[in-house]
Amino acid sequence: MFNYESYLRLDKFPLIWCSGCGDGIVLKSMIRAIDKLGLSKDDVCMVSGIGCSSRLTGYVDFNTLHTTHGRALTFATGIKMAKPRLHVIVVTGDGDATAIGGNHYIHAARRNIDITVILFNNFIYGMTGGQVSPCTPKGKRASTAPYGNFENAFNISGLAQAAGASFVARATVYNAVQLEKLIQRAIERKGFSLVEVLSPCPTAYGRRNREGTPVDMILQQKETTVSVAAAEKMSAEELEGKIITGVLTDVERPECREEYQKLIDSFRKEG
Amino acid sequence: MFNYESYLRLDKFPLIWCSGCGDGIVLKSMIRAIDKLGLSKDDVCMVSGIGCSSRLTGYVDFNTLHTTHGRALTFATGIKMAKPRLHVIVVTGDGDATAIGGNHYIHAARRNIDITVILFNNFIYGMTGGQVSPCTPKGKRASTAPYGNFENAFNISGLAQAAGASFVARATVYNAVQLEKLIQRAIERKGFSLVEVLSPCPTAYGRRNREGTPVDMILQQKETTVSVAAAEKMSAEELEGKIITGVLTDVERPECREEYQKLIDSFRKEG
Amino acid sequence: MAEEKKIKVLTGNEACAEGALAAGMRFYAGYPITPSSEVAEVLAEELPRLGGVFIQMEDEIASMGAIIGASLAGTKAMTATSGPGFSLMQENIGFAAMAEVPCVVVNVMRGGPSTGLPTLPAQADVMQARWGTHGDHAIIVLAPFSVAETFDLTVRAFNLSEQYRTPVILLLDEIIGHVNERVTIVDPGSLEIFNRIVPSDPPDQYKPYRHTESGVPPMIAYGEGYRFHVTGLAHDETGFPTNSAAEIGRMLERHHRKVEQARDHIVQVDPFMMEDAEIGIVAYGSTARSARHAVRLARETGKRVGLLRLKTLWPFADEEIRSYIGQVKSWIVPEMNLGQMAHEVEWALAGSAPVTRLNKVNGDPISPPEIYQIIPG
Amino acid sequence: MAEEKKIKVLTGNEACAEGALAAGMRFYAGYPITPSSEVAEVLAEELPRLGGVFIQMEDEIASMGAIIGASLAGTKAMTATSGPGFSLMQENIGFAAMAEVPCVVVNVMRGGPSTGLPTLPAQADVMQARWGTHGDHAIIVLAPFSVAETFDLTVRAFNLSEQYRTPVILLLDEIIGHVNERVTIVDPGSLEIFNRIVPSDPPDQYKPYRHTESGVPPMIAYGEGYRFHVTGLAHDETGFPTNSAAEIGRMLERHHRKVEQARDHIVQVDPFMMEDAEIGIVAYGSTARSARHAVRLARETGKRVGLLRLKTLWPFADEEIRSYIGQVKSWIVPEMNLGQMAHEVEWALAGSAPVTRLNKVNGDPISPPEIYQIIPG
Amino acid sequence: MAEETLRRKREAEITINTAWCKGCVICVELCPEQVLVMERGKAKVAHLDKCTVCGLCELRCPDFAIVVVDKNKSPKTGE
Amino acid sequence: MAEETLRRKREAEITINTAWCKGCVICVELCPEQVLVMERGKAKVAHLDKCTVCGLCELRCPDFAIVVVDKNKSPKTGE
Amino acid sequence: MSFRYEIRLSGEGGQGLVLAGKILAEAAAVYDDLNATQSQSYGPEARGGASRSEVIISDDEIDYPKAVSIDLLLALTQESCDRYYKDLKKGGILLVDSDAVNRLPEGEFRVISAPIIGLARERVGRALVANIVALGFIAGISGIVSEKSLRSAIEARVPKGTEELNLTAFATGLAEARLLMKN
Amino acid sequence: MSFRYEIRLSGEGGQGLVLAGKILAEAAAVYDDLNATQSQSYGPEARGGASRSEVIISDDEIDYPKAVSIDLLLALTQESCDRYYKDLKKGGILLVDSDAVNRLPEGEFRVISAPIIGLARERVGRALVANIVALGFIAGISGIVSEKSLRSAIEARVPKGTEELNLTAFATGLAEARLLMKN
Ligand SMILES: Cc1ncc(C[n+]2csc(CCOP(=O)(O)OP(=O)(O)O)c2C)c(N)n1
Ligand SMILES: Cc1ncc(C[n+]2csc(CCOP(=O)(O)OP(=O)(O)O)c2C)c(N)n1
Ligand code: SF4
Ligand code: SF4
Ligand code: SF4
Ligand code: SF4
Repeated sequence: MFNYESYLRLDKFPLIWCSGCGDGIVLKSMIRAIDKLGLSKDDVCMVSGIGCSSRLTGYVDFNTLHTTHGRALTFATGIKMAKPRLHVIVVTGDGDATAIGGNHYIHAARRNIDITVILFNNFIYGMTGGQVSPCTPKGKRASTAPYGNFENAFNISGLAQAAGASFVARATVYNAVQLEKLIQRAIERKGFSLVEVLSPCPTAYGRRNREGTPVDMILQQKETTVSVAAAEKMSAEELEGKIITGVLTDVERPECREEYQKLIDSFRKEG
Repeated sequence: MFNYESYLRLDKFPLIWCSGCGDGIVLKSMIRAIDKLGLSKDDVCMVSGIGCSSRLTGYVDFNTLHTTHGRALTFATGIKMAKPRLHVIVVTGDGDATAIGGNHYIHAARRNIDITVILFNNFIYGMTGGQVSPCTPKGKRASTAPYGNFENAFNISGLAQAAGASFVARATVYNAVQLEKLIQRAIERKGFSLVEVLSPCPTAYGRRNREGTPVDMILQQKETTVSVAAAEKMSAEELEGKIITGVLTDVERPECREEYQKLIDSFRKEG
Repeated sequence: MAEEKKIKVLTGNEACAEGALAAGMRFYAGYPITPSSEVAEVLAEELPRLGGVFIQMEDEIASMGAIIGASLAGTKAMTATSGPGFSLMQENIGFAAMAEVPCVVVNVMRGGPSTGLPTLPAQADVMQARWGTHGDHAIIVLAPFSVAETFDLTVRAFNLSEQYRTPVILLLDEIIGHVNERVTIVDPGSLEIFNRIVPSDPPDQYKPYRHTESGVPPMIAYGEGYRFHVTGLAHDETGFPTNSAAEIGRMLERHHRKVEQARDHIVQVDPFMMEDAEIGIVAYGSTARSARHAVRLARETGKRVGLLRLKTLWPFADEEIRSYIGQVKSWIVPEMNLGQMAHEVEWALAGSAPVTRLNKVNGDPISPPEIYQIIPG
Repeated sequence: MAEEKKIKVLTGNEACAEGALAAGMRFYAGYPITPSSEVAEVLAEELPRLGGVFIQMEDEIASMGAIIGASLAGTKAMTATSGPGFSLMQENIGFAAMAEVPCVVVNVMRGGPSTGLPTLPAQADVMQARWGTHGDHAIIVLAPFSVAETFDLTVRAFNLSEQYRTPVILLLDEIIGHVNERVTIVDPGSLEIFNRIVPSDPPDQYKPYRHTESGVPPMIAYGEGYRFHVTGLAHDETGFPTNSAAEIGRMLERHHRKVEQARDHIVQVDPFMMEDAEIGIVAYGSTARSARHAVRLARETGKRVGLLRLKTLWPFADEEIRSYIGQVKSWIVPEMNLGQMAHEVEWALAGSAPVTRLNKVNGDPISPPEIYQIIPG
Repeated sequence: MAEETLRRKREAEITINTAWCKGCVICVELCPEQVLVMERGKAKVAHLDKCTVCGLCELRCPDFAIVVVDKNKSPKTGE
Repeated sequence: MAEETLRRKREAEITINTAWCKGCVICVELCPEQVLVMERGKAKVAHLDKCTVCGLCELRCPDFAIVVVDKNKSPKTGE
Repeated sequence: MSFRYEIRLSGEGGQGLVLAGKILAEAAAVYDDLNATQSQSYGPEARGGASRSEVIISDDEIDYPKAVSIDLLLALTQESCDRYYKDLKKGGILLVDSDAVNRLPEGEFRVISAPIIGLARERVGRALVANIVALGFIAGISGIVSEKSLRSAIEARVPKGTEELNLTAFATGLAEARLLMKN
Repeated sequence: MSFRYEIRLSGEGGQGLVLAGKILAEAAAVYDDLNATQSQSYGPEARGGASRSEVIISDDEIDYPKAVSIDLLLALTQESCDRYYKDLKKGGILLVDSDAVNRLPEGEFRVISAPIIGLARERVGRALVANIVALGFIAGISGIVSEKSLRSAIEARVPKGTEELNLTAFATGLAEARLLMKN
């Protein structure tokens, strides 16, 4: 019977995350998805950068790697290229993936390397105490944006799409069931797949921006998001300020390690 | 009367570039565009990274800065933020801008900072002797892709669009007149503006890929490109393998330095 | 000019931000990292009010690039970081050294290597501050030991950087960065502020890398009618790349000379009870506080011990240390690292007196009793 | 095992690639940079044939990350770069040191700082190789002086890296990287190859950072049924982060001990005519060739001079140098930098003999006559 | 199977691990049936009888602190 | 002005800076009127009379080595 | 002879002990013209609150800013009490929250137990200001900083709009302490 | 006594002098069992060809791989001749292309002038193989490497399919040199 515990390093609990942090909800969805897929724990390699979300790798009983800030995808690329039979899953935050790690993010997507990225987007740097992130919406406050963020924010899913990812989806912790399904599909899809999860940070983001309690923040996700299907029927004005959830891209494209294998095999044949 | 020479550091001539290199044609177009705009040489600041194309800054009589590999946009951001009256133009190669410099590229576009980027795309690392670039088309050869490139290539204009650039255009040296006009428009447009110029590298790319003489390579651009207008009338199959030239994006979006000025001004008013 | 004094309680990080503003810094670019983030947070609040620029960049590489750009545009500029970010800045720090661009880089040291001990103190980036970038280069590194001195040395870092056209590194440790302490803020008008020397030549005669006697070429900002070229390639006086071994040698020699011949001005030590000391302690940063305490304790028991505190880490205070040869019979060097400065002290003494190392790298500060215990006699 | 020998003319860069393959390297990630690019170019050709992986990454940071990942996945991995790229790799080199991941980083030194002299030789990254990343860390650095030795030391770099679970830096200079020279390639089967020690414990008892006597914990690859955690944070034996000062101190102490207690195995010098030398030259890399030539010239005129050539730069050969105290009356240290190793030689000698520095940083190699001229007597 | 489940009576067992519970109130507020309450900063079951075993509290508890099982569902045949 | 120009006879002056010319042949091959030839690795004007002052050679010479002027166009009034 | 007075405020993240320490230090340094330092220990990276905040007050230069032999230890949780009481100096004062700390340690120090959090919740109306109530206690017990200075420092450091509330909290603590000290 | 023979091949980028140097070194080292080194000087970064390629041949270990006192200098352009002839040792040989080099320098060395590029173009049919014609000359003039070894090295190093062409080029140079040497 399914239980979370067999996937966890129970002696490391309780989780480091703040009370009401969305990250734990994502973690649970990830475990359910992996369980549904029936992957062997020995064959899963989970790689993270630095940040609150990136601490996840310490809690799961897989092959786990907690790298340097922003670089998880580079380590993951090494692992996947060297040992393609491993299911490589990268856990990263919006700052980790798209601020300092932005280059590796677009390059991994370009290569379409078979790595699943679960990107915890909380619109802020949680771990370091609430500084502005490239995903902080314009006007929102952060410890380094005391008068409101004057910069434009990334559409990070859009960036992955433009860079060449096979699978791109956006989800919320509010809809944790959909989240689990999207993670499952992301892992299944060969190639670079991204699930951008909106994960509330009540401590570093919510408090400063008067977003209310963790519950308020979770429920707010329901209001601010629309599904891809619903969005298709809405006008541009109606979509203003809304975040679209669901599968944004799902295509087959040549995958990096497989393409490389063809090269290796071309010599095997010759020999 | 217009002449190139008043914009050049003639004592640095002849140019370092190989015989038949497209970069000189781009340089000329840039000078014509700047001349048309009537910018004062003292108010133009040209910043480059490292690469053949990036050597351009040594030849032009502006405020010029030849930075580290991939980082031109970061220095340029500092200059623009500190002295917004300067017209900041960044000269960069496909490797410089999108390999090592990819992160700064998407972030400068996201911020929509008022910098004009002239990106010399020759599909290869010229300066270091012909290694594969993130823009090398799949299957093409390079010194580090002796059996043909197994990776997918970037659509670098698409990336800038997805990241939030105001103005994105693609041009060829074949159509040097259009190139000049696009550069002119790019400089005029407030915000991050990109002109991706396809600039043939006969030495490091052409020779290895049997693309013929410099003239062949220039003429080939005519064959492989279609204008935005023409592309709109073509089917997907017809567009297969074609590169679209012309203005891809031209929108007004909040510009970084201006938004910051609003913040400064808000205190001036108070005081 | 009546000195208006104001007493405040600030952390070292806050004092660093205040000191920078007092020195005239009007451009900050950075990327947050514990334990330095408060430097940025204070400046995010203050700079817009003063018409200055605060920008959080996408990473530390970009931050370093941005401050060099801003400095070339004529604005005093700074960034702050900690170990991991400092490692990433090294390439562009080398550019600043090569292109002789004044700027200040603050590294609030935490435990390393790698992610290490993000919230705990260390002093293990001392050698990296000297040698972190590739190629030989001159660099100035200062290390305050109190919040008040953090203010002062931040001002000084800008002054030295402007005076010698070179990046200056300010090394705080987490303790200094985070301790709240009394500071007397003097009227900014009473501070000695050095601004880069601008050229007296007309634009067509300006050489951005002129071989002046001081070794420091006058510097003008971009956009002031002087159109010049700056590159990280080896270059000649005009700033353009050269392959001439003679020109290159001359340039690199000048880079070193401008710092070396000014070393007496740059190097500052603070001797405490050294007049009659037979045992000398060399320390810096927060460890120097423990050392001072230990000296006081030991003096109470009659031991002739003193503290030679380094305010300037690089150039190294070799002459100052050697000036005690004969008098001081043995030295102690306590550091929150594995002996980085002790090695230099040994080098300076060249065997003339023994050096005892006291090293700790587990995130715990070195306490006064730990030092006291190993004071001989 | 009949040794099959093959004579080839190779450059140092080519020999480095060949040596790596001979050592069992099957994963290369890199970013091109002059004067190292040929290492990558050879491997781009060879690795796919051998079923290994060659990947050009988006930058040097990514390259370093990728080789660490590959090594954790069980493959011997390498990258090659030059100064600017080496600066960028520093953060992740520190990760490899902290997480004890074997890997080899080749730096073919060119003139610096910054973009410097991309095609000209230098030896100015010696201190950076030791201190480039933040925090105290142990590191092994080797420097070959010929193409043949480049092959050998590349193999050795992998062996040491596997044996001590640590990143190893191989410092070539542009001359060694680009000179074509005769190499005798031995049958790979006859090479001594060290592979990391795998644990004998069952998975549930495996501690990836066990405090073994040698200081080196056995290491298993990801995906082999041992599920463990690796982090750049300070950690305990199990690999999980800890805040315990005792645990942290123990771990960092072990990191250093594993290299320090093996220093006699790691440190290699090559004495040439040192038996009766009264003047000693300490040199490494291509400069050691000029020095050897100078020694031959000087011996012809009867001067008792010898060369102590360093094959291992770090840990530093202090004991080997000190073993000549009494015999050697004065030392000369010629380097294509401003005296980085000379400083260490002076430290090692602690004033027991004078050291003359011969430094050159203008892109010109130091020629034999330049050394010969300053040999006293 | 869904049919079978429906036919059975749902009898809930809710376990709260107070050592892990951080008192975020998510489970309490998102329970459609108000089964849970807060006590001394931790979640607590107040009205077990009202529980429909919808599992929403468990689904969204970020700290793995709450587990809901349908006691009438045999562990062996469960999903 | 275009009108005026048209009315005038076009008389070309082509200057080749052989120190800068790298002999890429671009100007020679892209000249619609075959005005230019290569000699000893450098471009050379062979048929000046055929030149229509279209400026294409100048436009695409990467090395600023070729300059075409319409001698009948007064420098002052020219564009 | 100069004096050095060491105070450690301990409890859990979110109890505002870092702020309380800063106020204490500021009261001493800015308003009482003494030297003072305040430092804290952090959790992983910068996230979450500190569990420990230390204030050193002296009329001389303060060399070492960390507590080595504590004069006054505030413990708002059992855990912090258990962990830190050993650092108290002989004759020091252990001030604990009487609701949170049930098991009192033994040693050569004086124990003062008071319902600090309870007072904040019930008398002042917000448990959140327990840190300031504690400052009242500390002022009343130790006298190391003057009441007036502490009031000024509180006014200067607490969030705008909460000055009244916090001054009430301070007064509450102070009054209770004085009551206790009389006994 | 051991010998050390220094050859510098100079001209402009694209003339294949690096390849020629490598072939020379390989002929000596692999086939003649001598020690040999080849090195070159580069332009900016790695782009463009080298203008200078140096080969040292010795029966002993070669310490310094750069030329210090040149035995044989090949100059295929006037510029390279002007720049480098001073490095020739007393009694050394200066081999120049007679078409490219008009102004011959004077000094205590022997000058051999021959239409190397012309021979390549006219006799072999491709100016591109002037580098290999030059090798023929060097073999014929210096005798430092054997004809046979050079042939083997050429076959091994030149692009596949061009072996014949290059061997012809070599033979052409060699024959011309022998003719010259006889005079
Ligand atoms: C090179 C480097 N720079 C900066 C940091 C400090 N740092 C750690 S985590 C982090 C940002 C975390 O934000 P995000 O990735 O959004 O994750 P979150 O904590 O919000 O989950 C930063 C800036 C670091 N560890 N390394
Ligand atoms: C940090 C660093 N890494 C690598 C290099 C080497 N390098 C110089 S230019 C270049 C690539 C140039 O390619 P591109 O930007 O496309 O410009 P091009 O030369 O083709 O115009 C590289 C890899 C460097 N100078 N610095
Ligand atoms: S700071 Fe934010 S992201 Fe980090 S654990 Fe707390 S709530 Fe979660
Ligand atoms: S290598 Fe290519 S890009 Fe570089 S100058 Fe030559 S032709 Fe141009
Ligand atoms: S959701 Fe979990 S952590 Fe939150 S109150 Fe309920 S049981 Fe506790
Ligand atoms: S286009 Fe320019 S460089 Fe090329 S041949 Fe003509 S004049 Fe010479």
